[in-house]
Amino acid sequence: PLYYSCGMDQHAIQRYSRHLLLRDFGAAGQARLLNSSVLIVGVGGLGCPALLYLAAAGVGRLGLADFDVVDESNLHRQVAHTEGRVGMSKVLSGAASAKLLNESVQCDLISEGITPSNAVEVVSSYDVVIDCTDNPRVRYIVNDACCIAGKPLVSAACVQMEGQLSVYNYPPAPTAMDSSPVGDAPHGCCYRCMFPSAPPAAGVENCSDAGVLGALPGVLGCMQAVEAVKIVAGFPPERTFAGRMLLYDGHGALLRVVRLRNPVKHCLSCGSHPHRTITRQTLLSYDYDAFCRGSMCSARGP
Amino acid sequence: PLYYSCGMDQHAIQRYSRHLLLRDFGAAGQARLLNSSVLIVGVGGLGCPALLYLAAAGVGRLGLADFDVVDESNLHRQVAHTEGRVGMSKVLSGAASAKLLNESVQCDLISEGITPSNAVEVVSSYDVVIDCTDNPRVRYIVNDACCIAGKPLVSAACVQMEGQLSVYNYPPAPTAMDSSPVGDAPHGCCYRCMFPSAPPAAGVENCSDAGVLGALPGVLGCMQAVEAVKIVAGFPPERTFAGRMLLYDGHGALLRVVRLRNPVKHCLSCGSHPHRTITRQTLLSYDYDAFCRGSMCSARGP
Amino acid sequence: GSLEIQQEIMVNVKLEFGGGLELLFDNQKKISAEVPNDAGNKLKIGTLLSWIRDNLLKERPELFMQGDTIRPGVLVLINDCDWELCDGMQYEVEEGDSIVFISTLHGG
Amino acid sequence: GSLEIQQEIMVNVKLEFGGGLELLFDNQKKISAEVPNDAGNKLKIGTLLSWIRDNLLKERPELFMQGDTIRPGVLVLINDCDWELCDGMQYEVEEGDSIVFISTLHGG
Ligand SMILES: [Zn+2]
Ligand SMILES: [Zn+2]
Repeated sequence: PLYYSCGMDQHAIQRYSRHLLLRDFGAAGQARLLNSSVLIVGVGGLGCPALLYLAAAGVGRLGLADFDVVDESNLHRQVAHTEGRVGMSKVLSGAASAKLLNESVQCDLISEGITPSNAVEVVSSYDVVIDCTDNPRVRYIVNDACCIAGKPLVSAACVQMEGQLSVYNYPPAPTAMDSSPVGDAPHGCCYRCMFPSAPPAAGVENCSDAGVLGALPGVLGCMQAVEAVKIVAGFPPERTFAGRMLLYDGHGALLRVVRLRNPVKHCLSCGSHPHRTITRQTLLSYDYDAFCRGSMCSARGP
Repeated sequence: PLYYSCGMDQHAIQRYSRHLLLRDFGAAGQARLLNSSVLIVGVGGLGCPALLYLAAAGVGRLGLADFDVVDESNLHRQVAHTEGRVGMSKVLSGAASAKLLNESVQCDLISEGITPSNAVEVVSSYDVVIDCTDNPRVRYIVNDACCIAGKPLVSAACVQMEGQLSVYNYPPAPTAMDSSPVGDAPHGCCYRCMFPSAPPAAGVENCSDAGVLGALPGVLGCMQAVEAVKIVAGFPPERTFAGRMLLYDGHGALLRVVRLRNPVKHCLSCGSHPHRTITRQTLLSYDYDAFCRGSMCSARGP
Repeated sequence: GSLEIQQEIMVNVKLEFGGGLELLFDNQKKISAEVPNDAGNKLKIGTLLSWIRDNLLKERPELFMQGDTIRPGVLVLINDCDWELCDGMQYEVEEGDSIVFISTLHGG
Repeated sequence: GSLEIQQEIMVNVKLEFGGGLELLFDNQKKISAEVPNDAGNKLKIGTLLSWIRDNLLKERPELFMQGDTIRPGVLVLINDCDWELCDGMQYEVEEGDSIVFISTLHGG
């Protein structure tokens, strides 16, 4: 059959058989997945399910970025960690769980998390980025690095019993290295197109303050894995959540998908020249603290 | 604070703090959860995420029913198992993962799976049942036992890149032991109300034949856990998927929630006297094989 | 004398197929259809089912209909409601209705 | 002589609040509102925002509006579309519109 030609051995063919059987995925999709790399920023409520499913599915290289250690209060939802690993770094614990599922997945551990200093370099070495952070400041940094490096960003968030998910920058805005005029080709809107100003501190709740129903980030994190797998397998933007957002209200068992705006020409991250001021050269000097002043963005995420 | 009175020690308060903080859940919801019991039928693509999140959330007693052993082809999606456990019984492997997350969760292992012989007895000893099977024949058995025992049923299924989820028999139809006339009180429709006849063999695809995108059952299984937690915490039917069904098309990133029918008066499982012929006394002699003849229901689920 | 003709009007409906049923329709998940109907009469959904079978279905009609009605295991949704809430086979199709046929799934 | 009066009509809208914004509205997630408007003029969504703040909002108006517009981090959806696709603050509200205000979440 076709898939012998994709270089999978008998073992891999057996292991991934349920993907190989899949219409619109098959051996070509699995081959792309095996050769792909995905960065997961935040190995918490969203990152845990995302990493388990991406490792199980056979993604070639998985980047795990988180500066935090496993806390007892994480265990009610962060199912890639265990009671025995309380106090261990989350990236180590996450990688250990990934390896138990699939020894062949390579894990890169970015134990300082994503910062302005490493964002562009780290993001550049992956095909797709998944934002699983609990911290608006890092959300802007990750978004800006994705726009600079030309990477699709699968973003989700949840608090209490609500969740939201979208795919940003897909297709990616032209990057500075491209010969095409910056920002003029059709591309997907970015996180900063949607939210050009940081929210006020009091308007933002996170899981440590407001709680979260444990299985809810499970739903969202798994859906982030679905979208990431589709993107590396070559599904076009219109078949993903690009340009749309899922709103999940777990309290009322309500789901709706809404249409988002077109990319904003004067966006600092993905807009046209001369509006795009956050570039490979300037990201490090962009004042994320000032941008987030008076908002909770400057808080350290749990 | 309030939750000290619910008998949680400092350890539990820390561990479940993100649930205790949650509006509309809090200490009372967590106390119910800690004292609740949930049966998971099928420890595969749907059952794995459901069991991980229910164990993490602190459900008191978790029943795991599956006759199967871990196969290599399961590992691309069944994330409660590991490479090292290929060949181990799925209920043992699932319980081992649950224990690593939360030592305090009691696991009952029903290693023969659910059959007409044990269905009513097993189902009767849980508060909520989650249908994670891959086999229409067992889906009918589980549904019928839930109607007999008066238990809500959180049902999901997925194949390829599509998933469906609903909550059946919530509120439960009056059981034969109740003094109220059978089937006359308002209750939620059951699986057999929706599907009074078994589908033809050729109309049914399962994951072994048609494949499944690995992270997709993750989304559905986590959402089953959300619904089960809400039910044991006392959320009313109108806040769950009772009477409604989620349709998730992962291929197109489409989600819709649709309204289902009212309970059917002449339903064999939940209808009024004398239509309700599948009872505690008769379930064992009900001919599920004849009912499913010519359909794939008789096939052994993977 | 005047020639009596049966006047036909067209009813526009948005059809969707899912849960694998789309495979019977050349893998089309959405079809906008103009369905002919006798002027003055309402279009019964039973008539629509037969019209779909005879005009849109590409293969294995037994996986779409059984006798005059839908086959077991297919959910019919009229404007996002189970057709049993709308009189089932007696429902009279309205211009612009969304009608979804979705095969129930059994995998896990 | 005739007394000239400014005639008022009412515009019905379905409002929804989510992502925590419902807490500013007495924990109501859905409110059906009749919004007064001058006959002959269209109801601008900017006017609606102020009317909501003055008539429905129970606390902390700075978490709903900033100056004359919505505060940063709140998504406004008109019939399930980002209001930026519908002229944003210039949008003219239609009878029966669904207007959703949802605060973006940041937790993970
Ligand atoms: Zn942008
Ligand atoms: Zn029934």
